Amino acid sequence: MRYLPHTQEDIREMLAVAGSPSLDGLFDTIPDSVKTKHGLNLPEPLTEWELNDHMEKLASENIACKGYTCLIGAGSYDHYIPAIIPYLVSRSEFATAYTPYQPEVSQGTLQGIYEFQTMVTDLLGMDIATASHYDCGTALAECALIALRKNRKANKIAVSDLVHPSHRQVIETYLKPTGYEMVLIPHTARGLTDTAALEAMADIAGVAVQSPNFFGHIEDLAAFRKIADSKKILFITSFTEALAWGVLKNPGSFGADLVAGEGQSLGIAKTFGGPGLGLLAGTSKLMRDLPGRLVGRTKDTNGQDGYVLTLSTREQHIRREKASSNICSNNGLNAMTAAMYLSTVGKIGIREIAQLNHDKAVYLRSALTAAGFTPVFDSPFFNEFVMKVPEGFKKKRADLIHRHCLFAGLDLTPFYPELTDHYLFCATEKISRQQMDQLAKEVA
Amino acid sequence: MRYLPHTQEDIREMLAVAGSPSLDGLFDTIPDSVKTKHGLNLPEPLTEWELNDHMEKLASENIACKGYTCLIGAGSYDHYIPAIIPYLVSRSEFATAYTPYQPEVSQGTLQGIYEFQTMVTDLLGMDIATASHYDCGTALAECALIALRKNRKANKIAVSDLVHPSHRQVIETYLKPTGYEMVLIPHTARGLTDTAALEAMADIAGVAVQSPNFFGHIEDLAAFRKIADSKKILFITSFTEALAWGVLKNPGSFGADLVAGEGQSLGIAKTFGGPGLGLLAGTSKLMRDLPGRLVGRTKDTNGQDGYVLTLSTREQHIRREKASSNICSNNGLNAMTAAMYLSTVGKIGIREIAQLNHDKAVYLRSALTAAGFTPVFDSPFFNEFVMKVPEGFKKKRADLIHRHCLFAGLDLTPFYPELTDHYLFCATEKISRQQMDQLAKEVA
Amino acid sequence: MTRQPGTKGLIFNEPNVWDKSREGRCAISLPRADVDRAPLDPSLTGEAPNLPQLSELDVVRHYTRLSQWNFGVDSGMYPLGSCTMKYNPKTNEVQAARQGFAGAHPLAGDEFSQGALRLMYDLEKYLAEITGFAGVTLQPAAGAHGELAGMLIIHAYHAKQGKQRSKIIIPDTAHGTNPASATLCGYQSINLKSGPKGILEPEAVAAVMDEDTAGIMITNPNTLGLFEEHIREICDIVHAKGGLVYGDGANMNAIMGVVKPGKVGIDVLHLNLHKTFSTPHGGGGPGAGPVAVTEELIPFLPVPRVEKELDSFRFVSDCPESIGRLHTFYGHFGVMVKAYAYILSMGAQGLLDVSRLAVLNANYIKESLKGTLNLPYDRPCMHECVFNDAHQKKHHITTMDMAKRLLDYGFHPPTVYFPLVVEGAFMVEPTETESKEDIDQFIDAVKAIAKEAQTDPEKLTSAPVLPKVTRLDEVAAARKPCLRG
Amino acid sequence: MTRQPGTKGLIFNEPNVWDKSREGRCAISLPRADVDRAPLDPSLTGEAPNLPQLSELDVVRHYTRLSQWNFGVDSGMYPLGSCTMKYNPKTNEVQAARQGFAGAHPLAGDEFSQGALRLMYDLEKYLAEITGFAGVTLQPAAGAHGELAGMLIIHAYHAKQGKQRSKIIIPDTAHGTNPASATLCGYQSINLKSGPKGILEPEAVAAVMDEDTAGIMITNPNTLGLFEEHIREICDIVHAKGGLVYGDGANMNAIMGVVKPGKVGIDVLHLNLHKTFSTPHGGGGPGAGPVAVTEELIPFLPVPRVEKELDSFRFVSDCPESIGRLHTFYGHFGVMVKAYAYILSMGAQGLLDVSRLAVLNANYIKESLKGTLNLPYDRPCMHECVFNDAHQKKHHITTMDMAKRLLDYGFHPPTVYFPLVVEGAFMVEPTETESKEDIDQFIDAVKAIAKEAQTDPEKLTSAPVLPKVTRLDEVAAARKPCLRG
Ligand SMILES: Cc1ncc(COP(=O)(O)O)c(C=O)c1O
Ligand SMILES: Cc1ncc(COP(=O)(O)O)c(C=O)c1O
Repeated sequence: MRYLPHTQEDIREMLAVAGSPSLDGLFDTIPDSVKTKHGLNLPEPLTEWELNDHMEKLASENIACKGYTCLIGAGSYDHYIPAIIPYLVSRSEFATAYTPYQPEVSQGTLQGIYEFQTMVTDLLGMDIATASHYDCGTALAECALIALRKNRKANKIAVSDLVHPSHRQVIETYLKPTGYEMVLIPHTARGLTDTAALEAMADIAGVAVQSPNFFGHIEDLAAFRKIADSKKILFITSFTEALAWGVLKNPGSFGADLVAGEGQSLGIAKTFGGPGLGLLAGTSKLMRDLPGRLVGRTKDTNGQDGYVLTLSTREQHIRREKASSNICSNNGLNAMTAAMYLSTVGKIGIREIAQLNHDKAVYLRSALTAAGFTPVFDSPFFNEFVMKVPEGFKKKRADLIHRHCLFAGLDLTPFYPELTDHYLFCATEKISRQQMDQLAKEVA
Repeated sequence: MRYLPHTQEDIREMLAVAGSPSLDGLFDTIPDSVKTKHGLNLPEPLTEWELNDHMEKLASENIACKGYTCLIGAGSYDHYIPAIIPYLVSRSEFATAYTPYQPEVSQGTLQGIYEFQTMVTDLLGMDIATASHYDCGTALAECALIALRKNRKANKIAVSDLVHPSHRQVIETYLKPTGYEMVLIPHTARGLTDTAALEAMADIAGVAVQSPNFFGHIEDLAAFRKIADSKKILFITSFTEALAWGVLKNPGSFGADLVAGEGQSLGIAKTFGGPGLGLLAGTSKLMRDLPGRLVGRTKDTNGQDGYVLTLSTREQHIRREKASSNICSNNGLNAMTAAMYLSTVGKIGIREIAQLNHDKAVYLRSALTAAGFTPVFDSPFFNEFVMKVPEGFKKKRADLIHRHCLFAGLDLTPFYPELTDHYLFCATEKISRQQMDQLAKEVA
Repeated sequence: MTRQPGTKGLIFNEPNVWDKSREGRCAISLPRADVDRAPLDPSLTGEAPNLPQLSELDVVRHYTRLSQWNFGVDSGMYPLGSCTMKYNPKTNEVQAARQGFAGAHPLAGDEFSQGALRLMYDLEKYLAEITGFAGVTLQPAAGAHGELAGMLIIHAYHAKQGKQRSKIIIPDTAHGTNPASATLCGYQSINLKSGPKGILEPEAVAAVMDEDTAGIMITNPNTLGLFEEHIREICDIVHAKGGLVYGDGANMNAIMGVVKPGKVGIDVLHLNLHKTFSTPHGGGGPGAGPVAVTEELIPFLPVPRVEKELDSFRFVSDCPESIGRLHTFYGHFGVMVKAYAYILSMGAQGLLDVSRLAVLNANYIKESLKGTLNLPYDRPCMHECVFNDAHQKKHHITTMDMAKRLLDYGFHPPTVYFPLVVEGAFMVEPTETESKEDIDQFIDAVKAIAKEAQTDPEKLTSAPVLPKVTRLDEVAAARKPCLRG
Repeated sequence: MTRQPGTKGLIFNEPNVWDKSREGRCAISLPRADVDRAPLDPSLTGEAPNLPQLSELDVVRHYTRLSQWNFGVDSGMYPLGSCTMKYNPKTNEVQAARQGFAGAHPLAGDEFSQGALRLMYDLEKYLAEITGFAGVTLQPAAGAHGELAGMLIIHAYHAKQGKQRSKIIIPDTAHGTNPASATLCGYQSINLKSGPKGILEPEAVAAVMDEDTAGIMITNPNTLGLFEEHIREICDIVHAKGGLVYGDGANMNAIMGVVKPGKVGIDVLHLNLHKTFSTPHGGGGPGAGPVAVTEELIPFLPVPRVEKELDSFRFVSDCPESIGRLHTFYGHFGVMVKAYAYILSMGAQGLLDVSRLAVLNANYIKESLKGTLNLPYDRPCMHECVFNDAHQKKHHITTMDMAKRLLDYGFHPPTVYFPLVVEGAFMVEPTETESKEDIDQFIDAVKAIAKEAQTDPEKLTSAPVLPKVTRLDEVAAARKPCLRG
């Protein structure tokens, strides 16, 4: 096999040195009772060429291969990715390196991630960003745990029911064994998290609100900060569409204590939902409570600038059972990708692309309204919005998929059973006016 | 535009230093009468995203995008290319470098090409291989010129009429202004170059024979060497299918003086015919007559091994009008690609793949014979062969293209008018038995 | 001694990306605006984030230069113990990049995602076969995430038994993520010393295992590279007391086709696709940490599960006993594609050969170097072997000094100071994809360094000299953290 | 002075690829044999070529390490005069790699190659518009090949006039390929001195131009980076004597949208797509050298030609006056795709800006360095400027010393000792894609080196010290050529 360099002669010579009569002999320390009698039952190995055919066949069983039009967001967004990014990130010096335990030969990764941390803090207006987390859901769960751990008196965390449904499920999974509890904050008729309901809640350790929320609406984060202050609890915000911060006031400006976000929009392909990029940021006060790796700047013995993994006394490999989290590998290469994306769009590009997303969403919303859809909520949104669809839309939607490979929104019923016939639509910079007009015509 | 880094401020500052009031002012030395009055009339610039759509549309107007089955060779062959090769050759240190004029920072290119030269000499059994030429046709023309220049008495070059028709045309183009002449050697009923006809030819400076020839047949090169000796002329061989040398006796073993070949089969995509890879090899005796770059091994001031471009006194940038050729840029990156391919297949792989090509060709030939095709010639072949097709094949062939995207052979009439209803077929390692059986069924 | 790979070359200084920024530059091709501007209410909008403004070439040059400061598996031997830094096949990247996979939206619907679902379903099957378990989830995003999943399953299991337990046994050789993951489930870690042979002794386990102990976390082969020979007895002891056995499968590369953990008493096991199954580590991930379980524990696996009906596949979420959801969508699908491609490329015999040759390489190194470096546990090892700096102490040379000096020789150092049970551990895992010549070169390098430790210790204490930077001040970095520019 | 880019780093020694070979290894995935072996007659078969036997990782590591010894445009500024080393956009590579292009067989037939034909047809149109000519061929495989095509056309033109001519005028500033190409057509090169201003003087041309002279080869802007201001008069003089004017368009990057060579009297012009039109040079090619001609010369263009009928395209070969075929198929189509993508990305204004900024960068460098280095022709330049080492001579420092020292500063040196009219030429072409900061850094570097030349000449004569190897013995290489391992 081409990945295995050993020639018969190599094996003979090496066995002699290793002091084993045979390859099987190398496993003599393993009791026979423990060894498997009947090897592995797997498909015949494929050649590189058979593999290509097989994989292309599989890939072609996904609609995506047809280059479809995606008006679905809900945590995974369809944005342009510049050609330079896949090229640069696939350079093996980045892709085939391990976590930078040996900083002298990892400065590329380390400076890159340091720059990532910096650009993320700029994007979010926060003091500190970690070197990445798995995804927004797991990052948000970690934030909830921080809030709960820091608050000796309360054991509940209040979470908006307009936080991404999957993220709420992940929080539940993380909390289940801990005795902590998640309480849901309902939403108002305007599709915003109900501040009054939160006000009324007692002994909670923190509050988590997503903005733009799952309906795409921009929450009044200032109000939540106020309530959090009055309750002396941590204020956590999350988001699934990182590009929103190209135009919206960032979480830091509202005084968020912790921010969990999804960075997939920043140059990372949708890839059926993962790997994405968990963004996790906090205030300096919480520095030592943050989970996962942090890259810091320092000097070498010649006084030259350099970068290292730092504050590892928070981490499992030092603190073991007392660590702030169990995370070890994170989503480093996707963090590097996001850094490349942010450097590529820059201050001008991110603003323009963010605005374009909003422009298209506004256009699509009015086009659909004109086509007989009902705009359900009147709250400001970024690039997603909810519409009540007219009779027979379900069928038209199926047609659109088969005829134009166009996915017209996401049915909200599975997520909010009360919202039958409500769909969540998303428009990004990739959708053309003509596509939107055509859609409106077809569904009218 | 994202490729142009200049900010307005940069331009202002730089103009001040340059001493020009404006960008237009930079062109004041150009007489107005020479300047164009009405700029350029070109399409509106496309964004990266519009370009992607536009290019995919163009690409999709080529049958190739459908992943077609190609039973055509004739100088461009359909072989497997390992995934590592496009990755490695696209590394910018290779791709974005110029010709290695500064050896200290070009050792990657230089050692790589030195290894290419070495592996090509191994493949062909020759003393010296150049750093590459444009393609086989131009390399062959250069070989013809060498033979003619070295022979004061004769001004004709004898060329087999089974040398690739395009290559013969290129030779003609190169000879036209020189007063030299190309005389064709006819072929026998067995589809081989007619040695007797060559024997009979007078005052020729050299003879060029392709093997495997355009019909795919393996020529008796020893016979031509003998005749060349008797006439004291240079013996040139050429080939279009480099993989043949994985199994066939190489040109050097027959005493060829010069070899011109096409290296496209060595890991290079067909790319509508170019860029391919011109291979050019010769005996040590002819070293100083060879056209183009050569890489040689030497030492640096610390006695360390290193590589440089050498023997440049043959070349245009030193010898100018007295140079052995006018070639400057060659097909370097494709030479690097071929080196990677040869290192990947290795001694075992090239033999096995070459044999597979032959096995499949033999299978296809008998399958077609069984289907009513007539094998016209009985000479040994490598992976191409000629068949006389039955009634109505033309139409069936067109059907196969439209229904299965299968190209069943190449009509020889345009190249050899006497060979109506004769097709040249090619089978490579990529054709499966099942595909060949199906073809045979459909055309029976 | 053959010529060592390390040498000096021209690379490039490169400032922080924002230092190259100039007002007005933009490296992205801005999409055409084909609809009217729809300004947001000013009360909602903020300043544009202060991102660097560059040209496309600036960006390309910046990251090209940064990459050249890095060491990857493609650059040289990377014998990082416990990390299985094997060759990452390029064809895997080609497969994962296919539009049908990379472009797939997670909520397109089962009907339109059959290729992805089929791949996940089959990959679960293959991993179940390789590990000898009944069920597998691919959802965990990394090894530690897989451990958490496993702990949650064990926790849910005990909850279902009606009585939760408070403790879990963790050997001193365990990876730090093990106790950290246990803590996340509220379990108190009971530290268990391994025996003189470097493996667990059943008596020791019996001594601490009780009805209030949820179970044990065992890494097998353990982080000393030794096979836990008493695994069966240990499992029996734990089971007898109603506990479950968690297996850390990060070291599965040693025993594919030889031992099926699911058949020897282990109840839950996680794998690292970014180790055993050749997916690139990416300088810190993303990886994937699938979890395999026994029949009895399948109901607890996270949702959604992939199920097959006739020849079509769907996600199923109504699993009342499930621990719930661990990832926003289905885990790191892009990583799964690569592992799937690897398994199909290797086949059964290929994976067996992988383990045999990984173990051969490790034992060859162990035997070749045990005269040079101290070998605390001198026994046949599996895929890695752990030395330490005992012999070098007298020259005031530490494992770290030797590691840094290896950089000058052109090798990535082994894992150092782990596992904790070996003081000054020097943990070498060559993996099966390193050739004998490269390994011999590595052995020569270590021997040369050991000699330098006696004759020329300065060379080690001042190492490395070849990389772009010399040793970095990690203390200062932690004392006054500078985490952003 | 800002910090210079050049620094030292860890890279790797790597032997020749065959030194890593071990009997029995094979790095390719061998296709399955699904038909019977059909052995060839032993009299026809030979030994398998003795190619290296490696694993896939061996191959990947070998070429990864080699690549790290190289300097490309992505690594740093590459101001190689006359070579237009501008940024090579990555999107161009994506376009050329599309299956529909990369997989296309040249003999699939026009009907099945419409996309490729349309692209070639439109690219010809765009290049004709940019150069101001009536017709274009894309077939020449490189600049020199384009020159040959042009010379053949001129030769065919005179043949058609009934009287062939024997000479061609070539200025002393011309690139070596010019006279070499002329020789291939049997023309004797008449060397023409450029005037004191570094450009051609009409009188000088008139003095040598006669009825036996086929024409003149002019590079405009010339290789001194100066625009041939008298181009019109010169063309008139040549035409008056029945000659034709060949234009070497390798320097077209200076004048796009400013001057259309076809409109000022030039009859034939070649372009270098791998210079002006951003296709990568690949360490020596492949490039492409399209040739543009006047209406009158179109019949002589090489075959096949691409023609349009209604909205479909076809190759046409029955052109009785054509010089014939120059390439086995249609030239370097893959390179054409990239140039086409570049032109569509830039548009008319973009290409004009390219030339303006390329000229701005060159003049900025010229003015900034003319105090430091001797500037033989102190006049406004186009896209490049040519200094020499006159000021450094007194310190026994040559242009080569300065060039090598630049490597230690992290810059690729300019073109040296060309053009020949300037002794010790130091020819700087920054191109438009270099930013002011990078150019300022380069200027600082040259100034620092000029200072070193006075204070510390050793630093220059022993340069470079940072790259993997120091200066190489080219004399020995040529005296005892070792051209294979
Ligand atoms: C033995 C062991 N267990 C668990 C882990 C954690 O895996 P991950 O880094 O993917 O979370 C590692 C990784 O180093 C390991 O070596
Ligand atoms: C002025 C000039 N003419 C012609 C050429 C030859 O071009 P090519 O190397 O593509 O053959 C060059 C290349 O350096 C050049 O600079």
